[in-house]
Amino acid sequence: MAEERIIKVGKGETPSTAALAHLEQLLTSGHLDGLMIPMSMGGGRTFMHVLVTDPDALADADPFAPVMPVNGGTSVSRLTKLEAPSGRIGVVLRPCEIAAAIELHKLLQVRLGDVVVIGVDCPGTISVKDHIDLVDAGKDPLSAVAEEPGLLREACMTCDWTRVQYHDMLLGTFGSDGTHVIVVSEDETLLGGLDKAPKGALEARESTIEKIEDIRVKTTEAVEKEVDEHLQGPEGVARHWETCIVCHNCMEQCPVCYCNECFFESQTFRYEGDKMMLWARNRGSLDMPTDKAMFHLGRMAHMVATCIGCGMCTQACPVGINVGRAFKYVASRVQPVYDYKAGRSVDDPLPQATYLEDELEPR
Amino acid sequence: MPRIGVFVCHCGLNIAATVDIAKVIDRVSQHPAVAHAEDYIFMCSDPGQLLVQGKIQELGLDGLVMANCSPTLHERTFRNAAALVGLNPYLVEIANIREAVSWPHMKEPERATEKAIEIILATVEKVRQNTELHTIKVPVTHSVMIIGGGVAGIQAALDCADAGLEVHLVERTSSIGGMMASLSETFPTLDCPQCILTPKMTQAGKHPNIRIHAYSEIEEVSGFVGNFQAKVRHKATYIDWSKCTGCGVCMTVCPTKKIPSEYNHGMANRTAAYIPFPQAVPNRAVIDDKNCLWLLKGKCGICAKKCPAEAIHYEDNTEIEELEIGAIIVATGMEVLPVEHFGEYGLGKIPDVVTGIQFERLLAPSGPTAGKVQRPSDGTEPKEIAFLQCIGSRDPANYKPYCSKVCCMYTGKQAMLYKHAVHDGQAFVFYIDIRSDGKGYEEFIQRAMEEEKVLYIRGKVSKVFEDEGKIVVWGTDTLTGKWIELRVDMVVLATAAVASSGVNELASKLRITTDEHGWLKEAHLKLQPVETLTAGIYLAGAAQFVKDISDTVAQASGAAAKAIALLSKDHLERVPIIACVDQDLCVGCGYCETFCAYGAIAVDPVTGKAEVNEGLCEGCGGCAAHCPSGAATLTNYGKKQVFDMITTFTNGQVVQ
Amino acid sequence: MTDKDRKGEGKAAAGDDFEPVIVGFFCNWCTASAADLAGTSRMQYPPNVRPIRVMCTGSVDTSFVLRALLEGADGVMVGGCHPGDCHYVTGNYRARRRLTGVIKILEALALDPERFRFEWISASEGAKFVKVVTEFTEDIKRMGPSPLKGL
Amino acid sequence: METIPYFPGCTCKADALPFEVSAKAVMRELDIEMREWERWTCCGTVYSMTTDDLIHQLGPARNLIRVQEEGSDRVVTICSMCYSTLKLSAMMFDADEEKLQKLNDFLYDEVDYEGGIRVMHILELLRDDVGFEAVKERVVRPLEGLRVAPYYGCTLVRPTEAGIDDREEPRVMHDLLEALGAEVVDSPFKVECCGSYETVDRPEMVAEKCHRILSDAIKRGADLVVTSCPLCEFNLDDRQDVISSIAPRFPGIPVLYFTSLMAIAFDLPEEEWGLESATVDPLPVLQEKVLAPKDEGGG
Repeated sequence: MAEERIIKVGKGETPSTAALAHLEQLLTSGHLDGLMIPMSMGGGRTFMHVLVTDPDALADADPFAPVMPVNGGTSVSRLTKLEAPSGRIGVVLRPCEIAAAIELHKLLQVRLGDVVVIGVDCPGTISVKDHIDLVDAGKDPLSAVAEEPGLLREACMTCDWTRVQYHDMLLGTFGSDGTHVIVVSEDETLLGGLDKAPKGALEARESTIEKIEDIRVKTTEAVEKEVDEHLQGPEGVARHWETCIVCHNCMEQCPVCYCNECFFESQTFRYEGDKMMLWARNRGSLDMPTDKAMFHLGRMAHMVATCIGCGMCTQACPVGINVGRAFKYVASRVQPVYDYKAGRSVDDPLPQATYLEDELEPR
Repeated sequence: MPRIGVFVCHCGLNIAATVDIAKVIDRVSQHPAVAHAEDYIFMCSDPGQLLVQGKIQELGLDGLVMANCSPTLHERTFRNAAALVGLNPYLVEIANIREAVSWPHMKEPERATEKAIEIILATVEKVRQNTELHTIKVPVTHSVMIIGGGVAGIQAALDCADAGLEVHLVERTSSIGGMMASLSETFPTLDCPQCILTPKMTQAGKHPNIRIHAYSEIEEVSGFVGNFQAKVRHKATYIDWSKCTGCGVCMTVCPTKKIPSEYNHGMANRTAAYIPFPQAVPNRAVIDDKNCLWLLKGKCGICAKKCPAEAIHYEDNTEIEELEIGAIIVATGMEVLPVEHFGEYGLGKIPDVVTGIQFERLLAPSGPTAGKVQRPSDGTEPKEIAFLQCIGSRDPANYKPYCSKVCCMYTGKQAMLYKHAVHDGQAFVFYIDIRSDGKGYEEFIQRAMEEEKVLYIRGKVSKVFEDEGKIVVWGTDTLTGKWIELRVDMVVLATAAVASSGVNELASKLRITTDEHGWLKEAHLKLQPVETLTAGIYLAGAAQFVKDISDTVAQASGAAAKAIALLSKDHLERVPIIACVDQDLCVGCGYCETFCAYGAIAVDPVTGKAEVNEGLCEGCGGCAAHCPSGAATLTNYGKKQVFDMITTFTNGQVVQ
Repeated sequence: MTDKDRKGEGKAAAGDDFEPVIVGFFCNWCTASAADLAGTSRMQYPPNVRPIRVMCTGSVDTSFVLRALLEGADGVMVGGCHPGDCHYVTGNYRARRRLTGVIKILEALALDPERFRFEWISASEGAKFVKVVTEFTEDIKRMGPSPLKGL
Repeated sequence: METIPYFPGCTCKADALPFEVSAKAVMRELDIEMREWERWTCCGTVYSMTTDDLIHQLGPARNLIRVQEEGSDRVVTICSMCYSTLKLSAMMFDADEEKLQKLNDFLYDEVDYEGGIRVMHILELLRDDVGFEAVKERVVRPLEGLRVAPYYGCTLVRPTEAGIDDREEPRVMHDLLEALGAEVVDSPFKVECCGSYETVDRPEMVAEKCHRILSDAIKRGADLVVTSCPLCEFNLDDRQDVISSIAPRFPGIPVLYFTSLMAIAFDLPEEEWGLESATVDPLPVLQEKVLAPKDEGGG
């Protein structure tokens, strides 16, 4: 039975510092042996997950940092794939990071049961570049977003994961007006000393979630409409990726692209010069490096059924291609075919890991 | 640069009349990897093969593309020919330019020639990337498990055991013998099973190489051809068989006497502690825990008190035994459609309407009436009996579409035996048509008609009902077109044969398949009727489809021969075209494992990488297509090979 | 890469005499045998399909289909055993799931999904093989050269 | 009280009106209102069974559209023939979208029929919705000692796909009668043909068939026969005068709708028993076996 508690945000505290104090206490008391948490880098210019064992090292951490340079699902995979660390490690993750971890768990790349997932409410993140620019310009990223919500990444504005879908402990900030952080867990050791949540706190969170969901659904519809208009047909697709430099960074940063070496970088895609001449001769010219469309469409065929829409691909693109927009659009058309929603639950079997005799076409 | 030889066959005029061979040779020769291209009128002939072999040696060719007919015809021919002169056979590939080119495009020679050239060049791209492969050797266990102890299982067991194999004969009832043991006499020889089956049963029981697992079922089967692991569940007998002497005292004292006897198909009753019939092998008693008063209510216990061998212990002695098995023969036989069907014929409602197999028991000297034909309702001797054929068979709208095959013959036999028993009796047989296609069968039916004066009426019966102690049968004689109403004393229904109950569950444990009616599927209906699609598992008898005894025994010996041949060597040789995994590329996601229907590829929990079991892999290549990183591949069907074939088809050939 | 003008004409040019290039992946046990049967029976069909024999439709990688379309095939066809008849038990069901994903991607991005065709053709269905190949060739002819080549 | 659209059909408004009276009455007692809609039309009778010709489906289709307008997804009939006609038609439109489209194109003056209406016979409703247990609970005058032979006829159980019960061995009336406390006489002729429409042209042939059906019931000790079809009722009951002319020793036997026995068992007022359509008077046997005060065995 899940217990609902509360961390009060005191004078001079922020929800971040208040929550951090609770996490620090869990580390100090030995209820957690380690904590993977976003940590300030370069004086707050960005935040990256850091595995902390020393409570004193938590000073610069922020569980609610509004930036996500790397999807935490990738880091949890690194942490647990070969062999999960002994002891209890808390991992602070946003819902889209949890979604990635859920997919990777099913792909045997994460051992989700071997870490303590600390899910946090996420109002959205700013791209790394924007975050750095804001800090460098002396602005507070959070207040900047409050003024200009359009600063959020498109993936965040169209996020499907407003509600934390899986956790061992929830740190909820939605609907709290900055006065408290809601903590939900079934594990008493993670709740030590916290007061019961007052009446209405969870309801307020729920109603905020519904409001945010509403906005996000509307934004998604608007984005899809743009795709309908511009990203259709061979020409639309070609235009979308026109400036691609075939660096494969989108794949590198994709949390559900988990292969050791991408198939599209393997020997299969290395050719003799004569072969490239053959193509050039048949087409009149050959784009170099080769296989741009093959890479994007092929990668899509490999992972779009497990795409969780975190938009890391877009953030990673050095030439500003909105890769995530295309992938999310296709994902939302492919996954329902298998009655699947990537990142939703560890219990839904991967679409390609199963089949039904009586389904799809041809019959 | 590889040195590929291309050999183009004219196939007389079959290819050459449509495909411009000279043009093919010219174009193919330009491919940088082609060291030699040559044509010949019949490449599969001895001179043709000699020509190929000569060129391999003379030019040191390291790959061959044979452009001729479908690979199903001569792939093996040319691979063997190449192997004889030292070229690894898996470096030989077929380009099909006959079935796929010259024959279906006879009216378009130019485009056909173009297609032939592209197919050959694409095959060159494939073969130049083939690797040498060597037959995989898998050690075998020299034992056979036979599932089902009817006449099929017994015959297969005896054949295998005589060949020196260790045999495990698994039977779910407490005695072997199967359906044949319940028969009265057998057509067309009128031998009684006691005369011809019992000796075989005894022989099986005493054979040093045969172990009978009676009252046992298959729990689980894993492994692969030559190396199966089977778990056999010895069901609880509540009697210590090492002490039981089969004396039958428990049967005489058991107070629960009204259980329909399976052996007698409900025509007689048995007790809760019982031996199914006197000739049972093994001759051991079991206690039926669904009916025993002691086991159900803790009352009685009389058999334990009276058993002279002190064998009864009322303890659940279920035991799971694990066996190492090289080959499996499935001989689960058949049943007839159960009695809850056929309300229109009064079955299950009118006691004197019985099924054919029930009537066998009324005819059998070993049966409840000691061979005297009596009505189940009142024990009187029936003076008139109507036999109805095709009840539930050849009836796609309501029951089974197929012919149950044995009914014509056993109905004729039953009518004849009835006449032997009741000299002044009259037998009527309603039939659609008579199928008597075995040795001596037609003569047998003629004898029934002419000598025994059995009255055959062509037509189906529409209704059977009881009226003042008689059974009224309505039907039509379709030869005279006349409506017929008979008032008889008994009706015997030749109900449709169906696959044994539980066979679907068994099939899925064995990873073999059944058809829509539950009959086990053979590898090929005409040419591999004994094999299944799973290597090392064979079919015997009526499990595959209805069979009479002689066909059953023949197939059982066939299945045994297959198993004996398979296990005649110490190692099995398998085609080496199987999956393999690049351990560096493998990321251990397990997609391959979810694909494989054979459990042949799995992520090793220690290394975190997928590994292929060479004995299990059937070489479908599904895991390779499922693997996102390209770590899994099907040998000689690599992705780059396919890509290069696609390039040839879409862009033509690479020129230098 | 949208500038079509800088591309030379591929192997197949547009026009009335447009002969499409179609790559077919046929399973060894059913559809390849059906093709053999069609040939043996001397049934005639257009020679546009270039067959690649695969052991099972279950071994048809999504990248095979994409590769063929991007490299210049005007159509791609996959043929395998009917449901329940797979020589490898379930390969055809798995292929259907996997390749449906490719079709849905092509559909979502309006990349001519009709250029891909998936059919069950058993070893005894030589006539069906001929019918499907003929129909598909006609369909592709009507659609004209694929705009996907060289994408 | 639950309501269900009710399709009466022609016979149940004329000769078989008593059937309707008793049917409505007993269902009311079981908390179901059978509500007849306005503007019902001919069910289409046997013509709708000519499968190919759409024009013959218009009758049933119009009625199905009416049910749709009633806002219900099912309809109940009491006449076996109407049941079969409507059922087959509804099944055809559910299975064949093209036919449905054609029909709707043709019936442009009507709203489109959307399909999916479940046609039920009142016996189905009693068996599946009400349940015979509930019927049994409602019985205040069990029909103890009354030996009743149910007669099903053809259209209730044939063709198989539209039948409400086993084609050869139906049970539904047996179970209902048992719930009423009657003793059921099982005759093998319960699904034999009564002669149907041939009664118009060849009454002797029909009489011959009915003779066999009724004699068997009499031989097996039946006091009366019940049926669910007005045509069967007519043939079995009204044709008994013809039977007498071909078989002078035929003693005669009353034929009732099963709903009449329900009404009696429920102890409803006599005007709701619906015995008026009976030619062979059932009252004597009912008096003797059921209606007379039971001897309590004390005297």
